[in-house]
Amino acid sequence: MKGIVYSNDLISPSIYNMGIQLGDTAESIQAGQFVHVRCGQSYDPLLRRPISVCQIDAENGIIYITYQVKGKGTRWLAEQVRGSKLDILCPLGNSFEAVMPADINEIWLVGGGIGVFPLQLLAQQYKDKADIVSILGFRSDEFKPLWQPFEQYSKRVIIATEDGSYGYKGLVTDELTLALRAHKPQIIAGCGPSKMLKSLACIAEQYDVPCVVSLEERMGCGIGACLVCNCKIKSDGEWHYRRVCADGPVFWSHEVSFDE
Amino acid sequence: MKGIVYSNDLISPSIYNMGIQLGDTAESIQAGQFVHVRCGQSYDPLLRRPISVCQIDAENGIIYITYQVKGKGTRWLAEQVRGSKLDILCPLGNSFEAVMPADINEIWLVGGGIGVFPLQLLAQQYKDKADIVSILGFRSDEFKPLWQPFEQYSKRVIIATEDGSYGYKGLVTDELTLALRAHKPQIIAGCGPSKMLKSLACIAEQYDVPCVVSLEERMGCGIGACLVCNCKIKSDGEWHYRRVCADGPVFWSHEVSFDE
Amino acid sequence: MNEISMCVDICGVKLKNPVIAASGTFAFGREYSRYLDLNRLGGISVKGLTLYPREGNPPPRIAETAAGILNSVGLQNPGVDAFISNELPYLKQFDTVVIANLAGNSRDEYCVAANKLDKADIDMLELNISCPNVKEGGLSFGATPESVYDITKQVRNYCHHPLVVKLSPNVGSIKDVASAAQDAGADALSLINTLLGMAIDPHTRRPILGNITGGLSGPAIKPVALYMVWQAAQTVDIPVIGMGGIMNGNDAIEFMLAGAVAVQVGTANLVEPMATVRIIDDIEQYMLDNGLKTIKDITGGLIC
Amino acid sequence: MNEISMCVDICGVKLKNPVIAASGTFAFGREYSRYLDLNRLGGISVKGLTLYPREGNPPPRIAETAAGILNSVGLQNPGVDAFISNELPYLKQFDTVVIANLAGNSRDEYCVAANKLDKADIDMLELNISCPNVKEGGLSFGATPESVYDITKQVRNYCHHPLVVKLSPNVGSIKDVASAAQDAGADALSLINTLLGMAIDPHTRRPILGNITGGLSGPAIKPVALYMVWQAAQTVDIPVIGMGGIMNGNDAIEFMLAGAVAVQVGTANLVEPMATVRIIDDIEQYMLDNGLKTIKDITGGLIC
Ligand SMILES: Cc1cc2nc3c(=O)[nH]c(=O)nc-3n(C[C@H](O)[C@H](O)[C@H](O)COP(=O)(O)OP(=O)(O)OC[C@H]3O[C@@H](n4cnc5c(N)ncnc54)[C@H](O)[C@@H]3O)c2cc1C
Ligand SMILES: Cc1cc2nc3c(=O)[nH]c(=O)nc-3n(C[C@H](O)[C@H](O)[C@H](O)COP(=O)(O)OP(=O)(O)OC[C@H]3O[C@@H](n4cnc5c(N)ncnc54)[C@H](O)[C@@H]3O)c2cc1C
Ligand SMILES: Cc1cc2nc3c(=O)[nH]c(=O)nc-3n(C[C@H](O)[C@H](O)[C@H](O)COP(=O)(O)O)c2cc1C
Ligand SMILES: Cc1cc2nc3c(=O)[nH]c(=O)nc-3n(C[C@H](O)[C@H](O)[C@H](O)COP(=O)(O)O)c2cc1C
Ligand code: FES
Ligand code: FES
Repeated sequence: MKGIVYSNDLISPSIYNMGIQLGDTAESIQAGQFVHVRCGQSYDPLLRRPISVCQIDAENGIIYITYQVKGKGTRWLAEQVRGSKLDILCPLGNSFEAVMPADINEIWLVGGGIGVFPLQLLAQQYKDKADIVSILGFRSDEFKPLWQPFEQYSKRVIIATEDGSYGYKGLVTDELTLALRAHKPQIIAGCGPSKMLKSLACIAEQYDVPCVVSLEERMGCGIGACLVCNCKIKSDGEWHYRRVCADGPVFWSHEVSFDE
Repeated sequence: MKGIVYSNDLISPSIYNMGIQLGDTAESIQAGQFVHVRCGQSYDPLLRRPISVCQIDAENGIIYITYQVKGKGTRWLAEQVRGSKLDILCPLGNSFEAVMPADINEIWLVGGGIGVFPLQLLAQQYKDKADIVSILGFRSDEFKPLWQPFEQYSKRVIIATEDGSYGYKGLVTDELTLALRAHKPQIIAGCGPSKMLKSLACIAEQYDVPCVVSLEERMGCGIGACLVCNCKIKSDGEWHYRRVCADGPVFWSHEVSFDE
Repeated sequence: MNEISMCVDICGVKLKNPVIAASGTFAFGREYSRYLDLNRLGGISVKGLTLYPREGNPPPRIAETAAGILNSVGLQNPGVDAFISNELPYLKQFDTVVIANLAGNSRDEYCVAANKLDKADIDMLELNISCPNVKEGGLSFGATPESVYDITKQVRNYCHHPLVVKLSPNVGSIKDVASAAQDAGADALSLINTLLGMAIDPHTRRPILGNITGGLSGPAIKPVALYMVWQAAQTVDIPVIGMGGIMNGNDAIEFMLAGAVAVQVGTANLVEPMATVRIIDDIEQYMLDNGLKTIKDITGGLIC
Repeated sequence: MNEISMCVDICGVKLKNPVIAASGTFAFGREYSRYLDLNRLGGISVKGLTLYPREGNPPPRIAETAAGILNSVGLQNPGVDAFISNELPYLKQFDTVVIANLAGNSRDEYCVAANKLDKADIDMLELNISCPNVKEGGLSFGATPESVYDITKQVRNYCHHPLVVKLSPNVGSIKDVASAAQDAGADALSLINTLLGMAIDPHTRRPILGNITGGLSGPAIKPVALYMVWQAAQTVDIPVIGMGGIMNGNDAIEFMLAGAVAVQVGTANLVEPMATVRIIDDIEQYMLDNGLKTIKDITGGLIC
């Protein structure tokens, strides 16, 4: 599918927000789903890059992604300007909605760093159905533009920064634990570095709160065919490799084996 | 060396003219010399691309190249805009001046297709020293913007087009033969497809006019070290492989072995 | 009036065109059916099958390299039985040639599985003796002419379908292993499987792949693959199916000029799900542009 | 206060840093002296030398492939005598290690040339038994453990300089050829030379290279090279010099983590004449960033 770049702005050091015109497809996308973007026509980089959709402007058929420039692919993305054409596969992945029960009216969003983007769309899409509390952790207040979008959708936003430059000093999981002592939400949705997700899964189990997480893994096809993106998922006491791109990226946290 | 794109204009179907700011280096470049341009930072394309310098604006430190879009490298070049940075090695090659005798006051320039560009700079640099006649061949009059620059530097411009849409219908070498019957110039300088250069060499020998040609060969380093750009050069009855990038690209036509 | 025929015949099996989806990159076709009409393909070589289901290797299983990818999937697959009961009926709905790609850990395993597939409604068996991603067996069967001869001969006994032997590039002489496979009764050859490779993260000082090493595929390996296909085609009399880095029609044509009767497309599917169909169209256009009537006008047409 | 030492010692020869310009891409250094200070290099491996001058193969001699190049230079060189009289004195002006890369068509040719070089003021001899671009000899000496053992043993007799054997990747088992070279008396190994490959122009139906086939180098082959260096370093006790697609400091570090004591940089020089110096600076920066004091803290440091 072709997408047309609508905007591409540096919002924080090395982090860009890009609007992409996708027409009618835009409104069909669910939080947790991602786009798989070809970065140029060269064979270097060769593979597409998976990026979560973080915001949708359904009326204008525009989706937004926020991405950090890390290597060749994202560097290419950052060079695109309004009007540039993108080769996109979308929407891919299962979405939070596909995993969570239907009757959700209270969600806590727990995210870390550049893992907050799928949660941003979840907040946008559930803001009228559910009470949302966003508990987000960042390295420092440089990342303010990443949590600001959560403010309009959330009943409450709790920010933790590692250097204490904003909000609470410490880890997002510490803030989560504190909050859970006071109240247990209907469900937690998490996304972030795998170390964070591992503690999140622990804490959720400890407090007995259902918890879904969105995983990241290096991908090939992104559509479920090449089996390179697999992660260990337990069910009925056994584990199997499941495809993050097609069976996920969203799984119940207690089913994920974070061991490797 | 870094160059900065000053202009990049489509002047004829799939042919672009690019101005590159090079500062003081610009005026040191001699006709026949070329720039070796890295096309992007990706490893695909990997090698630099050799392109002749066709015009110099010494006052403003700008060189001009004219190139046809053929593959990955030139496609990348065509995408660059004013202000884009180029990674360039320059000037490379020996130049016409290095091969021709010092006392030239009459040159005929014989060029075909996209091989006319080194001759354009030769015309510019010799216009005050020598009488210049330009005998140029093209597929059709679509290529008019390629011969127009010769008009201001030449006493006479003879154009042949294969389809007869402009000037004489036929090959440039036919026009050359006709002209030679009337007058033999001091020297001929040629550049173009190797088939054309081969006939040119024959004709020059037949009419006993000294003739220098600028060759093209696929290149690696461009600076004389990797020995991939070699062509057969005869001297004293023996041939040796010589480097087009460093020993050439300009050679005496009777020394070149066009057989392969 | 289109008088072009893209049909090819590989040991009696008719393919409507010479483009086959390569094993391991196309699963069992289901995922791609959303992006293209499977009826358009010359054939599909399914994900490598083993006698028993396999979970495969620990993640990460992919590393991008310059113009290539390393994969270390390690033959994750549901096993031959599940393939026959769950996947094959799905594939048989389509008018395309179904090639079962078979791998194993031991001679016995290969033979038992081949025997099961022999009774199944597949069109061809592709003997994968070149998978670099499994500890025991796999690659070692494909490493020397002797071992290639031996395993081919064994499996031949159980296989009445046309038998394609898929060669490994990780050998000293591709001519010798190609001859060995032919001598042992292969009906056709396919090559190349992936080149052994690895990638390291200089910051963590660890291999990028969970399995440390993996198999290199994609445009990076095309020159090596083309050379090997050219060598093999000059050596054997049986048909050769070429692959390795084919991304577009020109790439496919290069392999056919070097002697391949058909090609497989692997990594390109991961980059662009429609790659196979685009390549078919490209080849047709090439034939039109060059006034060619059949694929035979291309195969082996290298001038040198 | 910079306490970093980038020195490496390869069988008694001290290199000021582990970056060596690879044979065939750096000629005899002259052309690069305009772009960089040759004194900065750990070493220079000169263009492959033969007993007699050679003109090399017909053009075209280079084809660009995805993230790689094929070359078929075919050992164009002025011969050992001309090297010793014209090029070596030039190189000896610089404070860098000079490695003579030696190729040949026959055992005798190798031995006579080695004997000449033995008396010359070179620092090391690199035995090139892996050039894919010459008809007779070249590659065939490097193809099997037996032939590697034999030629190494022969040349060893005539060579009192440290002897580096440069291995070909076009083999069945790199471990076996690495062992063979060590057993025959090699002081060090260097690898990899180029992979055999080819490229075809679909429009003319002809090979792009005048020699039909060529040797593949550049980023495309890095994963294969890294794997082979890792394998070789695990197999032998002598130092291993790694190369194949090194374009930047991180690439060099990958090879050293895999077990290389030093690296060679080839194709990168063609893309960027200053590549070697940039890589030296990158490695130094990596050491600073990671608090490493010597190259020994990198070599073999892969965690897996
Ligand atoms: C489902 C999913 C959603 C994601 N959403 C976002 C997002 O919204 N914003 C964002 O900034 N990043 C996101 N990522 C991570 C993003 O895909 C990587 O940062 C990006 O691929 C890096 O590419 P590169 O070319 O810049 O880096 P390189 O290091 O050059 O990439 C090399 C290879 O590794 C892969 N890779 C590298 N890092 C990662 C990673 N963390 N996860 C998966 N593959 C990786 C690349 O895809 C590529 O194949 C997501 C990843 C997944 C799997
Ligand atoms: C000394 C010299 C001067 C030149 N001057 C000009 C000029 O002024 N204007 C112009 O349009 N072209 C010129 N060329 C040709 C130009 O270099 C090629 O058209 C260009 O390299 C093609 O690159 P590509 O990426 O578009 O094509 P691709 O086909 O993708 O190139 C693949 C590889 O082949 C090489 N290659 C392809 N065609 C040629 C060719 N004709 N000559 C040499 N190498 C080639 C490329 O450099 C590259 O390494 C010159 C060539 C040489 C050697
Ligand atoms: C992710 C992946 C999985 C693969 N799995 C198999 C397999 O199961 N069986 C097999 O014979 N080849 C397998 N291969 C190899 C391909 O079929 C093909 O031989 C190789 O990738 C070269 O072709 P390409 O460059 O077009 O990908 C796999 C390749 C990839 C990239
Ligand atoms: C143009 C060219 C010429 C080469 N000539 C030689 C040679 O004469 N002797 C040799 O041992 N290796 C030669 N090589 C191989 C390189 O030294 C090196 O082993 C190989 O290119 C892999 O490294 P790279 O990817 O960094 O280039 C040559 C390589 C290239 C590209
Ligand atoms: S990326 Fe191919 S199956 Fe997930
Ligand atoms: S291109 Fe390297 S010597 Fe001419």
